[in-house]
Amino acid sequence: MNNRPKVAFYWCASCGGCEEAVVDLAEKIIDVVSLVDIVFWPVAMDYKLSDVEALPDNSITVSFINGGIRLSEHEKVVRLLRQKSKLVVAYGACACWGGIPGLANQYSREEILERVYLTTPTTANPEKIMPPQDGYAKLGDVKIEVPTFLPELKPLDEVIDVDYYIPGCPPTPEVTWNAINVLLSGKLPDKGTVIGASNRSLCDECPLNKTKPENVLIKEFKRVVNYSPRADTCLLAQGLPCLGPVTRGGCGALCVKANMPCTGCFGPLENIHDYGGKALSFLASILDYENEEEIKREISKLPDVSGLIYKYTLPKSLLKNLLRSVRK
Amino acid sequence: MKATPYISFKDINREIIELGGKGIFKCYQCGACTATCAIAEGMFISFRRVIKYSQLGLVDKLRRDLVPWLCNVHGDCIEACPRNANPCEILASLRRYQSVLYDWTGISRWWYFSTLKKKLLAIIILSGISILGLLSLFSTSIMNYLSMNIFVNLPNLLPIGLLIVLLSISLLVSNGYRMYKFVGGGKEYTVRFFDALKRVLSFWIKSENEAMKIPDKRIRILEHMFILAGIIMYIFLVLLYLIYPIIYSLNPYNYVLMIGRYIAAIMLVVGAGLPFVKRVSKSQKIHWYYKLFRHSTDWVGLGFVFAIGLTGLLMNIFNDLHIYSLTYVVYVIHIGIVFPFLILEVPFGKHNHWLYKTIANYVSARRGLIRGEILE
Amino acid sequence: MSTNNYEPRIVVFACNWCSYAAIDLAGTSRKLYPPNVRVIRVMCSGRVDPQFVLEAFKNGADGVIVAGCRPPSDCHYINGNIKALRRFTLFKRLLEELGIEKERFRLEWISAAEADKWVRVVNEMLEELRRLGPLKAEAVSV
Amino acid sequence: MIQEPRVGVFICHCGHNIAAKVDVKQVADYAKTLPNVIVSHHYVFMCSTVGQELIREEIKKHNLNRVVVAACSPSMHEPTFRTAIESAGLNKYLLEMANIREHCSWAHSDKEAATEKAKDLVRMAVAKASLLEPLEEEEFPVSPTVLVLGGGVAGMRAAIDLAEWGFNVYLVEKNPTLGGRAALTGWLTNNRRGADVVNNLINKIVDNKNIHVFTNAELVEFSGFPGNFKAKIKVNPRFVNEKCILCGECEIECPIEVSNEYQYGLSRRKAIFFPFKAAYPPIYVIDQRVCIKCGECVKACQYGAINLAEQSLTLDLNVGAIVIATGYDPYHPPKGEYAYGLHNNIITLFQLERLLDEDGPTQGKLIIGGAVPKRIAFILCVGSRNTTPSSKNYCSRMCCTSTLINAIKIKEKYPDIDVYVLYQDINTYGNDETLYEQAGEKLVKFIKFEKPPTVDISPEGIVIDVYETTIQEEISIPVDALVLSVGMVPRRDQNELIATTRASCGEDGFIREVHLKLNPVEAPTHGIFLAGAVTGPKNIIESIRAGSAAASKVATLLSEGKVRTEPFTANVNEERCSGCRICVGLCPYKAISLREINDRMVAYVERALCMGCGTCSAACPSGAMQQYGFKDIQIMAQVVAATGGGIK
Amino acid sequence: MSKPVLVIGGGISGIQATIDLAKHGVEVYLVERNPSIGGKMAQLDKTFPTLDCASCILTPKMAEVLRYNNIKLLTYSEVQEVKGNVGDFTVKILRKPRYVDWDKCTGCGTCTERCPVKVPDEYNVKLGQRKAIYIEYPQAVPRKALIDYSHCLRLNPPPDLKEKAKGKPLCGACEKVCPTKAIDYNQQPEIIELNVAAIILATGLELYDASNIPEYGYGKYQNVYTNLEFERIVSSTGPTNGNIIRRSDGKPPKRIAWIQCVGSRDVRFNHYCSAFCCMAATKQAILAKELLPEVDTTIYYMDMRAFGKGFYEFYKRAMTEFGVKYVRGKVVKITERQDNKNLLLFYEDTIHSYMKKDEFDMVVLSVAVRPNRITAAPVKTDKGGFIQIMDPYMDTVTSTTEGIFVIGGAAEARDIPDSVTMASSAAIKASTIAKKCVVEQTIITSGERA
Repeated sequence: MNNRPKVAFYWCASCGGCEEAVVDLAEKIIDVVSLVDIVFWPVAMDYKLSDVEALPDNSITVSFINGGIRLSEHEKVVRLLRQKSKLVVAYGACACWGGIPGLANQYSREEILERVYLTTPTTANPEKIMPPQDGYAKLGDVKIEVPTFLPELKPLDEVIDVDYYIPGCPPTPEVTWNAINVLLSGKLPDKGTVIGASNRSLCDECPLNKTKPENVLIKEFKRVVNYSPRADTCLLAQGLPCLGPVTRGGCGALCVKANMPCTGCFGPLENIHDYGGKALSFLASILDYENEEEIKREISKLPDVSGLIYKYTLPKSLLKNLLRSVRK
Repeated sequence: MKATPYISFKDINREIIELGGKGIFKCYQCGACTATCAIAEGMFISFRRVIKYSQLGLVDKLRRDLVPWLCNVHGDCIEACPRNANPCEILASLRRYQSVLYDWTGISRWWYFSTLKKKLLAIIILSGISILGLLSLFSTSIMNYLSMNIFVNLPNLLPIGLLIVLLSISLLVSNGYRMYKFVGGGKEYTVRFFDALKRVLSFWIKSENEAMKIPDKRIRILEHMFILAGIIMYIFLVLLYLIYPIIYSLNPYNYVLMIGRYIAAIMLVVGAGLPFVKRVSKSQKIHWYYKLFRHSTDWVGLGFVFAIGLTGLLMNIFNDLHIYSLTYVVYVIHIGIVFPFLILEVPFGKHNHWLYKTIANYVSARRGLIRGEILE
Repeated sequence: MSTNNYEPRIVVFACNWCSYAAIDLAGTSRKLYPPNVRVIRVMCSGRVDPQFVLEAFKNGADGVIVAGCRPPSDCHYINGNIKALRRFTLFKRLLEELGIEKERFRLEWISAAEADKWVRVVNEMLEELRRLGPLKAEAVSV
Repeated sequence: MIQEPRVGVFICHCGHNIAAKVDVKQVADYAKTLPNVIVSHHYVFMCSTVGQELIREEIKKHNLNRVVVAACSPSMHEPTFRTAIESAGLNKYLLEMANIREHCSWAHSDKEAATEKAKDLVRMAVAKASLLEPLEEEEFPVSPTVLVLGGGVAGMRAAIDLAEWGFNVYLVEKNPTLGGRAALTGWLTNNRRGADVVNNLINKIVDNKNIHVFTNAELVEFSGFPGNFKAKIKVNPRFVNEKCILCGECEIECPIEVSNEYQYGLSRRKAIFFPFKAAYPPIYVIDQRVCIKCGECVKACQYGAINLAEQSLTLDLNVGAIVIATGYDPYHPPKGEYAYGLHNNIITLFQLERLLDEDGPTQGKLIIGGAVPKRIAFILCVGSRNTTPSSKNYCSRMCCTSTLINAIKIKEKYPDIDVYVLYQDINTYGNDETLYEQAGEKLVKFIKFEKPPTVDISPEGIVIDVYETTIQEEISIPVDALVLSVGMVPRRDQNELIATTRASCGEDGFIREVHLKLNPVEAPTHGIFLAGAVTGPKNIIESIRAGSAAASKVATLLSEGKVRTEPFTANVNEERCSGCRICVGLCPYKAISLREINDRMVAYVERALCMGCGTCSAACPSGAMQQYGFKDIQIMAQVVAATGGGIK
Repeated sequence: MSKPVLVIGGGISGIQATIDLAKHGVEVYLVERNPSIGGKMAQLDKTFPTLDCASCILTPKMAEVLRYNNIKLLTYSEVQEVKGNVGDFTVKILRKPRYVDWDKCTGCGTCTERCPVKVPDEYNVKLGQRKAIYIEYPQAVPRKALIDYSHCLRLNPPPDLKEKAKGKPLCGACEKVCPTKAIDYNQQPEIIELNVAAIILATGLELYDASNIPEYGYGKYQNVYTNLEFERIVSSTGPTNGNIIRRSDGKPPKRIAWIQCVGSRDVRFNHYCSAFCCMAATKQAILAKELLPEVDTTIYYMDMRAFGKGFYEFYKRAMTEFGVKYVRGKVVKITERQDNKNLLLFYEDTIHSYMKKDEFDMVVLSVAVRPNRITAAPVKTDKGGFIQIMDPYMDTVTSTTEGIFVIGGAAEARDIPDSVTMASSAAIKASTIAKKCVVEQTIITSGERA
């Protein structure tokens, strides 16, 4: 076996975007491939779990795991990878804070299954067939092991010990590249830091930052669906709920460049205890009204407040033990 | 109930002040006078409230109130009053004002508001009338008696004398009846007649005994006792003399009666004389009670008693010394004093308090104002 | 009516100039109220960051009160209370969406003289919290 | 970084106050078990010299670097304990107080629960104390000028004392003349007249050059911090200048006639008028609310003193402190209360004072409803002591005294008038008791009521029905004139004052002072002082005295020439700030601006302007802005300790 | 250096004036007759209407007095003589001997434990006891011990012991045990002369002697107290450390009465009203209710004078919340029942107009107040001894002599808020004069830092 560092990739409750993000490295992927020896990459290579089990412990230099833990199988695999690899990196928003799938934690498991298999308009399931929850499906008389649906989606670091985090939905190629360089540079930053991205908020690198007026105060919340923002001034100043100020920089303001307000996929900065709480605080503060009725009227224009401010970080919210998924 | 009609004319205040109640406006209603008073300790009454009536000029309340007559002039309240309003004097002035109110004839009003000179003038006139009347009616017989140097009852003096006594008493009783009506006698009675009498007597005896324990009060009570006893004996002796004159010469009664006559006279002289002297003298030793303001009617009241006593005494002395001419002269003067005493003093002057005090005590006793615990 | 000896815990963020002074006044005038409240003093209700309220709920608080000076002109810092009004009106919307009973969070204007209002608010909230029962989040150690 | 915290906990019994309901010993023992706590004590009076000495010794003995004092409210003794630990060499902001008196022992009856709460409060204080950092106060030079708001006796006295001490004083009065309510007061104790008292003070002001008087002027804007306040004064036009020699020609010509508020409506005045004899400045004034600018007065004035086109002007002053002496309003009984307003012989005490004053509408003669009344009654406590639905729940302190003064004055001038005073309690306190005695000598009649009297108007005049409690009788008193002795209520325009100066009002509606006894003339906001009846009913002597007291407190603030501000300002972690500018728009004091640091725009806090409210740090999206003394981690620690989470 | 100001009297108004002057940057001498400053307020437990504890207000101010180095404290000293006029007063101050060197004494109190002599102590109004060598009270400022000459066996041995000892000095227990050897038996009184710009008289008030009114039986009946005595009984630092017990049998009373206007508003004693005793009695009734919930409290008054800020609500609260009963009527006489030493109060209940006798276990007399003593300063006083104010309507604090100010109880009976306000108003006037004196001439100062 060659002595190149072994790398593993795995995806749990993920949309696959992070897997593509690795590929997105385009020509750089070749340098990467030449440097490392990918031992496990289910989406791209036909490795079997047994291959990983065969590896000695801590033999994988770094495993990049993306996606939140939703199924019992995810849990099993990530625990295995933890056992087998020296460094585990939570790759992408879902692994770091639960991501968009994490929003499901507002609902209990029964509500989700019922919604998905029964009540969605396009579903016709008169016999109400539901996926078995006892871990085994019957195909004729053969029992097949089927992963169970966990009560809530957990971010990676609530299941296994995670060394580094790479933010982004998905992480941009530069971020991934920076992260890989940091990992391979030998000088590893202390455990738990977010690598590859900036340690200041998005506004720092956002081209529209300097177009902000003297006082950032908005008269109404606008929504992308019914307002096409001007490209020359800061989207937040125009009233769109852009979460740039509270989100970590490093993505090069891709969304804003595409005239879309930032939704916070790079997650909170270092000493923020609750991303949603902070986002809510700054968004509400700049609403330029004095009495409660007007404030309520403006706020009613936001259809889904929790979705807006906790789009990627609901499972990491301080209220995580109080969400319906847990309480019911 | 609707507010009682209230006629506050400032002359009511002026009148009460003139009668000696200059402290009524100093009072700030603290109740110290009632609290220290032995009488108030025994009865459910308030002196403070009646002072307030006088301050506000509530005439109908003053007319109806019997509290001023229950005061036995112990004088404790004078020391207790934080504003030196001298409640004792105020109550004295209210007694004077009430007797003016009770009197239907209006003579009381004149009597209380006239100056001392006018009063003396009236007395002299009356005594002059009585002497002239006496001499003219009985001029001849007096000369005879003078000559026969025996002290004999003038036969037809009795009817006139009785007539005058009756007149004086009827005037007094009429005002007394008006007081009884004003005070609402007969109404709100809760205690039976005999119980009331028993209560009044035992309460009086108890409170007076209490007062007797204090030296300077004892003197004043004794003085008043002397006058009271003197007058009662005097009346008894006169009536006896008028009704059954012989007794005076019957042995052994005549000695008893002679001694009685002397005692009565001396009692009147001493009882009225002592306070009179004390009030007049300027020396510091005299107890402050005698230094209090005294209305002209008080001086006259005391003067009458003293004069009657003195003339009575001299009469007896001269009679027993058988200097009959002097006896008769003094006798005529004596009658000259008794006549205005009966006509003016008894019904209208200070001495009407015999009747008014008794009525007041009786009514309040009947109303159960005397406290039970006092009587055990 | 509620679980037997369950004692709800209320965390209060009180602004120094008005609400804290009102709570002091409740003390000086001996207005007794149940001891379930724990008061944290901040210079202005505008200083209260929604994260603090979330932290309080996470650590087992059954109810949270943010108390400030009465708008429009009581605030010692001109409009600190208005900022609090904006933040916590949006915050109430968030609690509603996450299924946390709205009685568990109150934003109250209590001026320095309104000791009675303070006592009333505490008693009202306690009664509601006793009805609702605990917030089902065991206190998590840091 | 914060050095290793060594916390000392000191618990106060406060005599009974805390020890009665909180087991201080148990709390002290519990405190020892808390992390970072090195030593914990309890003593009967921590705020006494002995208590403070104990703290100093323990700091030196165990070289403590944090102190927690569990005692009364920080508003009472935080300054005391700060100076105590400072004198032991510790930075005075490394102190955290736990309020176990007002918030605990005084508010809860059950001792066991109160002790538990006290423990929690101590745990919270220790949690925050462990994260406290040493802070330095900022020193600023002080401007030696003082703004005195309100030209009544209190304001004038404060201005005189301040000027004599050496300050430059701006005396701003809303009305066209100095003197305030005292000038309209008639007779006072030992036979003084309100107008004379005001006159003496005015003379002192006139010949003191450091006092600049602005009448017809009001404060419109007020900002800044103690020692460096910015005040914007709007001086409304007087339309008459110094050339006026008070000849009064203009007044004759003026067609507009309105009720004269300087005689409380007893007489009328023209649009152009001179308030009263002793008014200062001695110049006529045009009441712009009613003047129709017809120009008759201009024609009538040979001295060219009237200029109808005069504009209002505004002044921007930089003052070190402000003394609010805006006084009070007399209670105005609503129509029908004691039949007020239904019969013109029913007047208020203030109107009676005008009648008895020689400057008054009737030159001192007691003419009410056209004649000298034969019988006049005073009803006390009108508007006070909850006697009527719209009255206040306090005693207005001065109405008894001035009622008796006027009753005696009436009896002196008109001996045969019957004077009745209907009262609940005659509050002639202190040496004024002699008034009650004199009233007695002057044959004034006192009628005590518990249930307020009823006044009804009958054809033959005013009849007062009252249940006299000391004689337990319902009596009715027919009178020719009735005086309602009205009390003092907060000024109608007090809300504007509160809006501009950030003062706050107490339960009785008057402006609230810090503490009735600790400092009765200072407002909770530093640099703002309160003199006279603005903080509550006072008589003229007490108002004058409060004026001097306020002057003294101003001198204690400004005498050193510099002032230290509280260090709880916001500060930016420039490394983390992304220049997102959210904070700039939120700061009410415009204390935040952006500045360039190695080609990045980063927020900057101007410490002099920052008043320390913390709004910006709560909104700062990247957590870069933190408020000294109230950092996120410090408050979070308190939250955790408060909920029993974390350290049990 | 500006010329100093002299404040005579270390009560709450004297202390407040001193602190204000110090903050004005003026040098201040504070002379106090007792060993410690604090005055009457130090003896109070709580103050109305906020029921703050008195020492919570007073002790921090006393501590502040020690902190300014331009304040020179001269306690246990009396002003002998005052001469001169405004801007240039020469004052002679007699520093009474303490027989303890106050620089060495640390106030540790070991000497007080050893001293054999027990004496009724003035701080607790003779209800408690102190030793011959004593510290006035725990929170005293300066917290120093001193020997009471008249009772010390060593300094002034009683005749019988004296010849028994035949010239040998007696006792000396305190000297043996003092850790810092601070005892100095032959300390002599010293006269200090000061030249000051202005003088502030804050000599304060004292209680009128209630035994002058024999009807109340103060001094004769055991369970009759003055309001200051009751305050000490209620205070947690008092002789009975806070539990209310009767002097006769040591048991808590079931019924307590307060009698107002004892010696006040009375032409026979003092014409004036003492201003604060109505509210002080209400406060004490509330304190009694707090300490003994089921005690029955009644206040006999004539006019309930609740005139100050927050007073009327306090009075109403006492009535409604604490159930304090108020009876309008002046108690005129008290007699003592022999069996249970209870007291019978004779009064007329003026609301029902008849005389009553109520029985109480304990009676507190709200005694009138008189000025503390006749001042040595050349000022006119009224017949009651109060220092007259030149013109109350001009500057309200100047006495009849210019440059001499009078504040607090020395001018008129008044409560603490008014005294504190008056103290500040005198401070500004005094410091104005002091500042003007800088130019004129240099000054000689002496007296050490306490």
